Amino acid sequence: MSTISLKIEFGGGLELLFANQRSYSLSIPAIVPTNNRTTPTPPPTPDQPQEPVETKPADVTYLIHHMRDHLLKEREELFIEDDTVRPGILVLINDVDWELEGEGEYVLKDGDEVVFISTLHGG
Amino acid sequence: MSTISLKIEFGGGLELLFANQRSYSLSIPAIVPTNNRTTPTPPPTPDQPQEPVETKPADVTYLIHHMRDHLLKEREELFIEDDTVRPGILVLINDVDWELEGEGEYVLKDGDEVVFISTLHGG
Amino acid sequence: MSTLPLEDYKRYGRQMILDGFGLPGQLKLQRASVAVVGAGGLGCPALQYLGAAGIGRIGIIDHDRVELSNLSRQILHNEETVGMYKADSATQALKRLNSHLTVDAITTALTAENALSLLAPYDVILDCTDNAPTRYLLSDTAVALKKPLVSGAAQKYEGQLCVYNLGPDGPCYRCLFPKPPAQDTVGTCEETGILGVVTGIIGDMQALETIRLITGLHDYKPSLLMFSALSSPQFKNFKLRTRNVKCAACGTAEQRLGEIKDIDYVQFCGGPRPDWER
Amino acid sequence: MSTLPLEDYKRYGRQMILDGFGLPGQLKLQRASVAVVGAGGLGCPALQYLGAAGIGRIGIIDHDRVELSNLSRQILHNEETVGMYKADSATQALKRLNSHLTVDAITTALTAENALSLLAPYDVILDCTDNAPTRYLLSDTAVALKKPLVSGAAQKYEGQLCVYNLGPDGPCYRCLFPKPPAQDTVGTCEETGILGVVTGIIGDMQALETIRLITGLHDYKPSLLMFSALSSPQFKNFKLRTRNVKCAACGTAEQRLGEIKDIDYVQFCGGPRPDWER
Ligand SMILES: [Zn+2]
Ligand SMILES: [Zn+2]
Repeated sequence: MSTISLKIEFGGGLELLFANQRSYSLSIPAIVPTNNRTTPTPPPTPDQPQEPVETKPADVTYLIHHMRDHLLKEREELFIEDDTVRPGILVLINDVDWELEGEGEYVLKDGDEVVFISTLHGG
Repeated sequence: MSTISLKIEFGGGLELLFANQRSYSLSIPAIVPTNNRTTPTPPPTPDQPQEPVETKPADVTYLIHHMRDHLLKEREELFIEDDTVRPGILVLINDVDWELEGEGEYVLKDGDEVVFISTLHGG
Repeated sequence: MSTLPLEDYKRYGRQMILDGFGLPGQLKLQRASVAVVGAGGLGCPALQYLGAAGIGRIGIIDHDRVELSNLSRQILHNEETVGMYKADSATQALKRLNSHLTVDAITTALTAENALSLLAPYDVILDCTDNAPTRYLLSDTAVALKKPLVSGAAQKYEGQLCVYNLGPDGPCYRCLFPKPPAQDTVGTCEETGILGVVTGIIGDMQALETIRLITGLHDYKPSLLMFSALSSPQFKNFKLRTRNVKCAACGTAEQRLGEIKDIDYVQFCGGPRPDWER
Repeated sequence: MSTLPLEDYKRYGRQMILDGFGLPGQLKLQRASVAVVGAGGLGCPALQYLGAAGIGRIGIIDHDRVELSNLSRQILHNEETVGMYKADSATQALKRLNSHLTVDAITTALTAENALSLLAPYDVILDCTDNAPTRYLLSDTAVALKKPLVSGAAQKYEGQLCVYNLGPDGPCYRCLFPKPPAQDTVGTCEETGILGVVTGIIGDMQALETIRLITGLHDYKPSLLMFSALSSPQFKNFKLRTRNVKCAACGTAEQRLGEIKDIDYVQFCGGPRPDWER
């Protein structure tokens, strides 16, 4: 199965949700289920025959689900909301605001760097 | 002929030698003469038959000659010395000191960014 | 076109001989007015370089008083001004450096009721505050007044810098952060700590961006600078979206905020916190 | 292990509660000694945050006197200290902020003859000077004393920062720049100008790197930070080579420099310049 290597990074305190580690290197499959399920589908049983799984190229929405399922250590609701990041979080893909790149629908490519930051308030 | 696109940038006052422009995008041939000649060889004449030109993949030494021949606006001796940059100049290839990358022998690839800086003294 | 007093050529000569600055740049600074909201970790360094550069009129808005715990980073205050209003203490420091400055020391708290009138007289607003409600209030006010908001923030080893409401289509704070982050993930400098010099670096960057805006040296491309003292590289620069037409504050759609004076910024940010260190 | 006076817990509390800092970090700062060479555009902001953070002993080496033209960026000096030695003026400002500091104000010029003895008492050396000969002298001295050299430079809209002689194999200034740049391409701040806040940003970064070195928060990876106020991005970080075994100053090969006191640094850098503004 072909995979994509990514670098993700946190700022503004978000790293606290991810074991207080500021950056991760990770691999995700290049083709993923459209429903963003990140764990293998259970094997078919006589009662439940395997349904064909709809797929898509891995995008940022999938990455967010992957992070929730495999990296997030606590307080899921502070990171993800309605299948996307919480509105107080800014996502940047290769140094560009994800809003300019199609947000969750941006199709990831090998070597992409995705940064998730929360705004700081101190002074 | 295949070409390579590069970005070059100057700092620390070196831009003054290059029309006071801090960055340039440029293309150079992927395969270049080993002698770093950056202009076409003159066509053969009956007196001077064309000699076969030895070639190499374009490297940083070639780039330096290209810059001297096509971009440098003044005072060649402040930029180039003994076929390489003057010792007071630091070269950085994709954010890494060129000394770690093979210096002039580093073979350029499409999209590389090469920065030339002179040390600042002010305070 | 007026000129400068002879003494100012000497005082500001090193910046006036810069390409793209010159006498016109110095006159622009002299005629400009800047409001610095918060005279703490970010405000002190920003004020210092704005005052040194010769900004004509500087408003300092802060209703807090200097405490000993401020002195490890709030470098305009000193042991003798402990107990004084920060706005007054900072004014005294600025005047010591540059007696020609016009400084408005404002020691009343910035509120939804007075923000528009307090900030209206200034060309550029610097957000040097330390809490979410004031940050949203300042952003909404800057949008209403159509003024750039040079926003800095710092906590622990980290800092952020962004000019909101930049030019015709730069985003406001709400465009980027329609909802405040959960209180659990943020905390104050008092709770989480701050390395003083990080506020210095971000405050200086705020002064720089302000000077660029006033003198016409800004490229008007909205971007966010992220600083992390212990990372490598320490600085990252991100290209930002343009204004969001659906933004409640600066957008063109109908979901407008209503009048600033009617908004409860503290409730919007999750209610009062046990202790804000301003 | 000694402890801090109770008052210091209050003064330095915001940094002491940081992860990786704590009481041990504060004690390391308190026991450290730092030499800041040059109390000008870079030295002033660096000194300010080093003093605020509670460095135990600070040496300020500068033989120049404060001039009015310094005040647009050298923010520890003020109108009343014009004419005073910069080292004394800066000391006065630091003591105002933090009366517990131990400051050595050294108003003699740093020369090849006295550099080793003047700098030997300090753990870290900051190069906040403004001319090539002194920069080479400081580098050679730091190599001889086996101490890190936190070097800043600023001119026009640009700045550079590098910690030389970092850890066991970080390069020295000569490893990177075996020959000084041609005088024609450099110029002084007086000739080419300087935007004051650029020196603030670089000077603050020097204070930060110094604090990281002393508290053990540095990663010891040699790198060069380049800052350009008008570019986008404004900061670039470059990974540097290790020590050059053939370096005349720090290398292991035979082409050694000889004794520092015998080197004519001014001649090495192309002879005297018409006017150095230190
Ligand atoms: Zn908006
Ligand atoms: Zn060396």
